[in-house]
Amino acid sequence: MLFFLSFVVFLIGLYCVVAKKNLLKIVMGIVIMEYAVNFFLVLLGYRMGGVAPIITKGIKEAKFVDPLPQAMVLTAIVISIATLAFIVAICIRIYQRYHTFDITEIKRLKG
Amino acid sequence: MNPLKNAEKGMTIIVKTIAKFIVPPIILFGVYMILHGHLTPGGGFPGGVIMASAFILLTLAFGKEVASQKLRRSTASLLESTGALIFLSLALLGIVVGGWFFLNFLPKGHPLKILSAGFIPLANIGIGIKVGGGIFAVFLTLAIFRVFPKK
Amino acid sequence: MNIIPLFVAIPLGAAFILALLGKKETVSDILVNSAALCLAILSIVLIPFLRDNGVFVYTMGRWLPPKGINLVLDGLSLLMLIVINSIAFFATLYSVSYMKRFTAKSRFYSLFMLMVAGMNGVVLTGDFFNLFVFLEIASIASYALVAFGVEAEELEAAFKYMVMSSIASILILFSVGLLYGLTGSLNMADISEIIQGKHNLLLSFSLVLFLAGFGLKAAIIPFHAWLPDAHPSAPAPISAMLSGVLIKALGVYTIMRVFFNVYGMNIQLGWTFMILGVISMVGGGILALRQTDFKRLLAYSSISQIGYILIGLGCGNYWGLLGALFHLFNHATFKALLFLNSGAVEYTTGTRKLDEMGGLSKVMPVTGTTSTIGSLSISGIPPFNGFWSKLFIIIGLIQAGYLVLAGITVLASVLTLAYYLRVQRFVFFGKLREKWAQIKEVPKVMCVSMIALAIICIGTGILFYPLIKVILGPAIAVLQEGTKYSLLILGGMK
Amino acid sequence: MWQVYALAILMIVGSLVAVHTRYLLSAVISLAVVGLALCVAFLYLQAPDCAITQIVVEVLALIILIRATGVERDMTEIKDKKEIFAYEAVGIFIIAFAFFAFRALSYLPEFGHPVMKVSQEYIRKGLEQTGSANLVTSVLLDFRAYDTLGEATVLFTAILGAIIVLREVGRKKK
Repeated sequence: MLFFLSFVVFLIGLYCVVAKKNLLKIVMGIVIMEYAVNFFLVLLGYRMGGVAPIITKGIKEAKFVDPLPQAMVLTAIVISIATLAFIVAICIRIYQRYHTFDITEIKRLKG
Repeated sequence: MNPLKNAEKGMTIIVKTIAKFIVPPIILFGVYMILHGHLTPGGGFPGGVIMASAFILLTLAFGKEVASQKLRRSTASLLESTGALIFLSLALLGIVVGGWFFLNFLPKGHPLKILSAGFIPLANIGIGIKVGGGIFAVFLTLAIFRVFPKK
Repeated sequence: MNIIPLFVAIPLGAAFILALLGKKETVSDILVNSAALCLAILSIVLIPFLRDNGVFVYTMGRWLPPKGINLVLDGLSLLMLIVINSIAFFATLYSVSYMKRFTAKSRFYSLFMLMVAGMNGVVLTGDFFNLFVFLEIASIASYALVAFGVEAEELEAAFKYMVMSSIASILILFSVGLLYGLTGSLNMADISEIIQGKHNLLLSFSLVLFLAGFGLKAAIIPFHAWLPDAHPSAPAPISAMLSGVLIKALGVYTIMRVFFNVYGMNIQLGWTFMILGVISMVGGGILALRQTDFKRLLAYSSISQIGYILIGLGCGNYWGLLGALFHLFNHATFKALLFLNSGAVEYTTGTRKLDEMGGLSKVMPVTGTTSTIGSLSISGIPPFNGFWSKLFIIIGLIQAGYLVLAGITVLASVLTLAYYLRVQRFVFFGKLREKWAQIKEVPKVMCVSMIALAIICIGTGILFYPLIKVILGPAIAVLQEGTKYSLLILGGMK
Repeated sequence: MWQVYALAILMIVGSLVAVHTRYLLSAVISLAVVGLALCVAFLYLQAPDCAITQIVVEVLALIILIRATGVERDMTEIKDKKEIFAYEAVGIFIIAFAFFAFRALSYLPEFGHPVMKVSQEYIRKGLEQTGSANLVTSVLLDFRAYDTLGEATVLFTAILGAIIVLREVGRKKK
């Protein structure tokens, strides 16, 4: 069920990207989709009653959660912030050229 | 409403004073996080961003001019490339020393000590420098860019 | 065998050093060209190595798969490496003169090298998550390169491209997550071994996500909307890289690797490929026919030619696969050549409108001749290389009994000829206009790379047999092995 | 695990608000709420590394997005022009997709019981083989260090790209 909830967030993001007409809303849609995927990946790695996969002096043989999806999520988070910084740079530049964020008015290219 | 609108002259005296006190601990915390990446949660990336955010705070509080004196954009870009090169050369050193790309060629040391885990702390330092420099550079670029150029 | 990681390490190192160097243009020219030449030579050096040693698996940091990441060098990867690195070399050579018109040349080179590193990483990796990461490197570098001129149209095209391509990346990541949840592994060979013989809805779901994601990257028609904007907007050497190499490395190669080697092909998938291929081939061709912009026409033609490759892949027999891979190689050379030609024309005349030009081959003989060779090759006129690859695809279709599809393919080839004749007539033949009487041929370095690509077009057309024997043969073997891939990789490790 | 369910619902609500609100700045703030909920969810799911990175990145994303909304003077949302067929097509497509996904996701291993084919190895031998007490770091910087090189490169590329896109002039004048 939790998997599906994360997928619902994903779909909301997809809807936002497809249906909205504002550049920044589209960007936010992409960010929401990335959040959803990160959430999904961490959910995949959780074990009932597990603890964080960090060995400290007291704990030797504990039930650790899966560290691999967490490493994947760390990478994915960095990639998402990189994408965000770059796409916002493009948005600002487009605003400078067209003076609007409305995608229906930004249509010099056809098709 | 928009903190970046008055980025030219900076914010009020209250913000400036608090920022002055809070910036050194933030940087220290970033350094701690980078160095303890192999023992506690955190590592090169969050540590680097924390250090960059200290400079971002300076920029927001004091305005672009003051912050740019502390760390210029070209310097930040330079740091970024250097950090990336450190990480890449660690990987290449693996070939030179042991014959495999990304071989962890340093001794592992005692577990749970700060000097352990082979090249992981060094890699964390490289990433930290790279991320800190890069994030601050991109922030300055975004902040300096004028949407409505003065004519 | 430490050459293999160098395919990623050299361009990355070059990119980082270029960013350090800053504004010294001559130094960066030399650095980038030597790095690209080095990569091209290395990829050629690997041919005898592969022939002698067979499939080679390189483990990162000596962690055996599935624990660590492994790089796989087999026939298919090698074919892609040769295509990527040789075209990249010609494009950098061309950029030396062409990019003088733009500012921030060394940053351009830096991004170019990052894109090459990303593509090399994608074709070499044997790990799903690593595939995603390098896919993102190549994609982000290409978004920035599309927007390089920072004019309004270029930014708009880059935004469109970026949004669609980001969705593709997220879909791919989601699908990788699904596979990880199901199998607990990220290694392609390992996953392939686990999912063999299993059929459930989850696997088909991840397959659909992969098809949509990689289809978006490859600009197959329903997913093509970004390509005709993005490819023409980039500077010419980048258009050549994007159309010639990037959509193949990120789209077609990944489709081949994932569907042939991990999931395993079946009849339904073959039909899906063929249907998508026919739609792209015909649709791209018809749309190309109405274009008046030189580079837009070439971009639509890329969609059409990707359709050919997909049909060959879907057909699935020896001739079909041979035709598909040969066409992939050929399309990389002649489409890169044609985009470089269009860049040369834009460089001298400053326009891309077909109806404003005319008679240019009188003042630009090298560009005129090479573009004629490129056009004839892409339209499938013997003895140029395009003829053979299209012929092989058609033979494959006839052998498999898909006569209607073979007929459509022949018709689409005629369509291709029609719009390339249009280009030739409008741009290079006919009467020279007054205002173009003063222009001269482009600088020598640009001529050199165009001539080299034209020679490759003719050379592979005449000497196609050794090429098939040496380079394409091992690549076809990889596709025909199908899911035995996992045994090869994991068996080699034990 | 009710907290994670609650946080997931909060994320759904937050993203719905972010999608539908008329003011860009409110949308950005709701997006930040989603990110914070995600961060707390990471803590409950025993992923402190991810939580730290998420919160740090969240702050940064907020600053960047506010910078972007700051260029719009009145910050109001552009009215969506009605394209009736487009909306319905999108809606039907998304519902079909959700249905398909719902069926498909039930084939995943039950929540809380991952397969962990490879990860068993990391947990059992990670400390011994890499010397790093933080197993996530050992995966990130030793077993899969090549990914991290890629990740650092993605960041480098994007930053270089942003600097290039925001440079003053693109072409030299003839």
